[in-house]
Amino acid sequence: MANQHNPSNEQLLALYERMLLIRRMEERLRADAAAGKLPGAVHLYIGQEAIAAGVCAQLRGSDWITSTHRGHGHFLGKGGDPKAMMAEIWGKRTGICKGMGGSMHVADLSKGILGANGIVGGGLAIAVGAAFGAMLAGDGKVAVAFFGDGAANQGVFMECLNVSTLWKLPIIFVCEHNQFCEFTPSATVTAGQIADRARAFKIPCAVVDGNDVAEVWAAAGDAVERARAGGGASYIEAQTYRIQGHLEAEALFLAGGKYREEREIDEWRKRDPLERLRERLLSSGAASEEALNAVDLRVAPIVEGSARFAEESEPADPELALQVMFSGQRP
Amino acid sequence: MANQHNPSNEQLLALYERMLLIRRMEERLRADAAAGKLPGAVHLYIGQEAIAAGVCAQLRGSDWITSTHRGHGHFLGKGGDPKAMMAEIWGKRTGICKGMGGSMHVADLSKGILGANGIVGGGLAIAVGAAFGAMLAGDGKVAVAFFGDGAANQGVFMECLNVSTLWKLPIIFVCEHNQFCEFTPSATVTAGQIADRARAFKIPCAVVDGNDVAEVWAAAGDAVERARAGGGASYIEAQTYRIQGHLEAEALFLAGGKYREEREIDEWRKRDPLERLRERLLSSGAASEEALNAVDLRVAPIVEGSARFAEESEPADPELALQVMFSGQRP
Amino acid sequence: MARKRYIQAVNEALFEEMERDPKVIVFGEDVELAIFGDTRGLLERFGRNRIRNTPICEATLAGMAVGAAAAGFRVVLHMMFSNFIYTGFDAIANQMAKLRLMTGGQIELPITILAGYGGGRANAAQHSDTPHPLLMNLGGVNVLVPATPADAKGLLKEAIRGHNPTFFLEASGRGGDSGEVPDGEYTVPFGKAAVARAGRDVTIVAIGSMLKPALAAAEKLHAAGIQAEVIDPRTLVPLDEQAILASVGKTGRAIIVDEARDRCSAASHIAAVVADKAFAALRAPVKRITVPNVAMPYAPNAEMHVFPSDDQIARVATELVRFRTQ
Amino acid sequence: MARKRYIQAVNEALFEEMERDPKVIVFGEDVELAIFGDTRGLLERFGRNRIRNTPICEATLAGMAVGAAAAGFRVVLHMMFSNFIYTGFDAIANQMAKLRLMTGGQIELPITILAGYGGGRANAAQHSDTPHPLLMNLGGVNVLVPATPADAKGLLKEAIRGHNPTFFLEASGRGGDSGEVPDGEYTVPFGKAAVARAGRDVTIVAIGSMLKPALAAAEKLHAAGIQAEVIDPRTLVPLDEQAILASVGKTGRAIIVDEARDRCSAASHIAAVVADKAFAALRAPVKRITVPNVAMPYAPNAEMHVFPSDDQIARVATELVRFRTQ
Ligand SMILES: Cc1ncc(C[n+]2csc(CCOP(=O)(O)OP(=O)(O)O)c2C)c(N)n1
Ligand SMILES: Cc1ncc(C[n+]2csc(CCOP(=O)(O)OP(=O)(O)O)c2C)c(N)n1
Ligand SMILES: [Mg+2]
Ligand SMILES: [Mg+2]
Repeated sequence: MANQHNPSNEQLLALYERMLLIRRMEERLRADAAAGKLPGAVHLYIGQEAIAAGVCAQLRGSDWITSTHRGHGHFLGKGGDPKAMMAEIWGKRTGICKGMGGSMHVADLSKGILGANGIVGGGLAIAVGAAFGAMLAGDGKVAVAFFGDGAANQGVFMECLNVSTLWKLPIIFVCEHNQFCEFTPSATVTAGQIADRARAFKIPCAVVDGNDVAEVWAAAGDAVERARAGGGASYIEAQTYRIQGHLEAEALFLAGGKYREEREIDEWRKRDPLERLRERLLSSGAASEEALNAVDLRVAPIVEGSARFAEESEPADPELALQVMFSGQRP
Repeated sequence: MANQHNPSNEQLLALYERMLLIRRMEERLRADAAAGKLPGAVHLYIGQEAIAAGVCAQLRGSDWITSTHRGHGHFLGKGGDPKAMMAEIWGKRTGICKGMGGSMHVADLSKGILGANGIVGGGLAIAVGAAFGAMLAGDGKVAVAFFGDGAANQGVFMECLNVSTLWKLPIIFVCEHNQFCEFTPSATVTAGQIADRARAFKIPCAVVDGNDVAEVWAAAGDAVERARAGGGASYIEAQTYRIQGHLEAEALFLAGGKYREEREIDEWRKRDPLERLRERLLSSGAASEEALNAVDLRVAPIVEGSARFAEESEPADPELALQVMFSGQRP
Repeated sequence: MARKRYIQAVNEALFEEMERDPKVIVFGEDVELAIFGDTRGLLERFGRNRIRNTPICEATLAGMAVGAAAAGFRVVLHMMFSNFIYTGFDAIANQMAKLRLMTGGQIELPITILAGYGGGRANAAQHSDTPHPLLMNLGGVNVLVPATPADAKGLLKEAIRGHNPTFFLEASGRGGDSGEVPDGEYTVPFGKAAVARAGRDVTIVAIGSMLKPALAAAEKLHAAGIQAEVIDPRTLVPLDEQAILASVGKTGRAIIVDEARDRCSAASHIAAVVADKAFAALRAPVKRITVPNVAMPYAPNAEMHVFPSDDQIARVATELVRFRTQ
Repeated sequence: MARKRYIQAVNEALFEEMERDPKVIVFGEDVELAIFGDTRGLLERFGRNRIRNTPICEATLAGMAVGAAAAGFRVVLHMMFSNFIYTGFDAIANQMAKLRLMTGGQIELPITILAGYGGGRANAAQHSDTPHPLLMNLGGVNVLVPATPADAKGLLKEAIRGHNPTFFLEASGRGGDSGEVPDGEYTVPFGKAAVARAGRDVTIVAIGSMLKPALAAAEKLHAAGIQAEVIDPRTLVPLDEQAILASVGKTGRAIIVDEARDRCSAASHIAAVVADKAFAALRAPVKRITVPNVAMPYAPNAEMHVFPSDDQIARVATELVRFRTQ
């Protein structure tokens, strides 16, 4: 068995499979977006898969997460159903939110997924509230707030650090530092180190290579253990890079404008978290080519099946908004 | 002449006079509030005079300040007219805001006083905006945001630290740590040290005895010099204690409830900033008893005159709200 | 029945619901010592796991309410003055009011938010707003404006037991007003207006704090031979349109009195509903008596000046009764 | 005159006003690269002291607008999507909208806030709100909803030169719509509605994005022998009541079409004004066609379902023309 800081080969292989699922789903969405098949904007998680996978692997099904506008990876990482997610993004009634939420709002309450969020920073306080609930209930649950480096400039971040520290809440703040806020390089809008903002509250901080799933996994393991043991909040900063545009169809928005160099993207492509994990598995002998190919073969039909399911499903029920707006009441 | 870190005797005497003016004005308001003469709630500054006086003594008339619900001291410290302030608090048309603002909104734009503020944390971003304006205009002005320890838990504080650091704005954040947020002891709602939140941005921090005007004055001198020289933001935390209730008539609100010990108040009364300054002036020979009594004699008629002026003034123009709501337009 | 103060009725509702359901929790700034008096005694009875003071950070408090409700609690969030709702507005408008729809109905958010509203106490512009119009427009939250101690108690209990985010707005400084409160257990349902006074000549819809001047006006009108019917909607979302329309159907005349600023007020909305659905019955213009579109001034005389008064209501009602189309 | 896209008209207004007055500054998230296209080219021309990207922190941005305006600048703050107005709502509702009143008129706040509003692009609930009702109720801010490129340019220039906080709301995703824009220098005054189409049978007041379906409906009605007059208020604060009342005075029938949620919408308010001041002229109920009180669903068909359509407008107009009181 692995200890807390070194995932076992089995665990690594499971992480690989989860990351690959996220990657392939995102690639499929990229293609479908380019083909004009998806109604709304999609923000893809390609290149950041190690973070969702690594953190969520340390969680239980009943633990809580809140996510961002770039939320497909967290949804899948936490065990959300690929078909239901895909159908949601297609705006279909079989979608996890019955087509009411779309890409930016995929949520599955039954799996503790409190939802992707279209408001930058919007998930932070919700996670703190869930952690507060867990503390009061004494049910041993942990809450994770995934958020971007851009969200770290929203004041609600500091407010949440304060409350979480004061009340020793079982929460983990996972900042995915992917270097950009839309078309703005993070360095131009972020003073100092984000981790220092958490350190100001004496919250244990881990700044890790977000493209190394083992590092993320280990840091998350520490943090989850601390949270469950009543040790309060943790902060993890996973340094990574946004490989895709801010959203698909970014080029249309930019109209020739430029905010980063192609070369930089290429540099980061070399640090692809999936490739790195693949090489590690192979070189350490933890998995054979065949074993990895078998993963591919398991993932491909899920993706294909999800896309087909989504495409073939009925459009959303147009009356539904009026029915679900309130519980047990008309709007 | 004094250097930046030691006020001259003259300067100390001027500080004494300003602090005494604030104290006597507040005492008068306390009496008038107790007598039921003031229409709205008043939050008094008694015990914190050294902070407004010390900081404002380093400012020019054209520099900007924003203040809090506890704003009379800042208004007077920055050179606001006592009569116009008193009349405002009485709700009279001769008030500095013509009776439209009251105690929580005393403002004098001509003196750079952007206003007291009824929203906890509300003045922070306004000061940052003014500092941004000063930077763009290159007019050498500095902005000071006075705020309480309670306000330091509002996320806007962190946002303002970030923007100010990024853009090297000529701003000084002055946190008056008076140990309470209304009836809540600050320690129970504030994790860690507030100054560490500013340190996370590498903003120069000074944590000073807020009841020692010379210390406040020196720290403010450094900060103002830095701001004018293009060195960016500073943070000053002045540790002090709220001697009065959160607001006059606090006892009514509390209805017998209790959130602090009388003994603690008495302890802090011994550190009264005015008394300390008085003793320092006397013991150092900087001022004689007569000189200090002369200050009393100068201040008393101002206070008395202000109160009389306020009491005798006409009530506000009831039509005014409709006239001033917009500039050049009816509401 | 016993005469009780409004604040006492609110306090009783909190007590009873916290006794009844251990999932009810209360948090907010200064709730432990009860700055408004409505949470008095709860700490001693229920301890800090059920009621606790928070830092000043409304944005987070509103977001936490969502998370704690999602985690299975019935949240009561005290936001003190209505203006601080704006400070937490992101989580209210973008999360609380939308999360259920966005999840396709997966989630219930039993959240009750308390806040004082309105002017009349020289609290000045930043402590005197009447925010029900904004909240009504959000679409995802219930809005209660109980005007009597009995309704305050019954509606608050209903809100706490409910399934949706609900704003419980108390007229600031009216905590001392008293009225008869039923003994024993009861709740007041949402969406049922009360006929505070019956009459046949003109309908006065009085929202929240405006019930008092409306009833005073009705008394004066009575002396002048005009029988005004005073309707207290009690809840604005959901709104009891039927009760209002039935009354206007009878009287043919409607005045809506609202302490909100006029533009896009509840008065506007109710007037619009009347002009649509009771048109055939209308015998006179539909009148709104509201606060003009200004921030609340501080000086008491200036505040009074922008406030609806019983005289003004009586005057407008008299005009309506006399109205004849040419 | 030349045909221009809406976004181009906005861009020209910004360019011209920044050229004209060095005190005009622009800031907001991603304004340098112009995510909506409206600020394109400004950085190259004016540099980072006149236009700059900010961190994501709407609460502070709105507060900074107040401070920078107080310090003598004419501030243009770009808030991207209207929902982010809620994130900065404290500084908007408690400071920007009130500071002038609270200081007794000492201060002018020449602030223009740009934001996209409304649905129709599957942006889902958190990117599709139509917030003009909330802003109208605040009382201290102007609210512009220009529907054509010409009005967009003229009103934006007027806003930037103005003296009061003003929200300039652009229908999201309509930047590509084009129309005739006058050559040379011009502004469009606040508070002057446009008669987008003249008619005598029914008045359709179409707010912002609703002008298009309203005009389409008018065309259909024309084919059916009904002459609809379409009024575009262009600015909601100030509101040109006279133009609306004059039209209803002529037609005796009013429909207000608004993309906002129904309750306390601009449609409610305008309906209330009509029911009050044009009562004598009214020959039929005053109708609102609005979005129901829900958050915007994501799926395009569900979105369409809650949206006012030209068919719906034409149908309601036809009913009104046929309306007879019993
Ligand atoms: C409150 C708010 N402001 C602005 C936006 C627009 N917006 C969407 S994503 C984004 C950048 C977010 O950057 P970051 O948090 O680093 O996440 P990333 O996109 O890099 O994953 C912005 C500004 C928003 N959705 N919400
Ligand atoms: C946004 C907001 N929330 C809550 C309040 C109510 N309130 C007024 S003063 C205060 C305490 C402020 O504490 P602090 O900032 O330390 O200032 P102090 O009163 O100690 O000077 C509170 C909670 C408010 N005015 N504004
Ligand atoms: Mg980022
Ligand atoms: Mg304090």
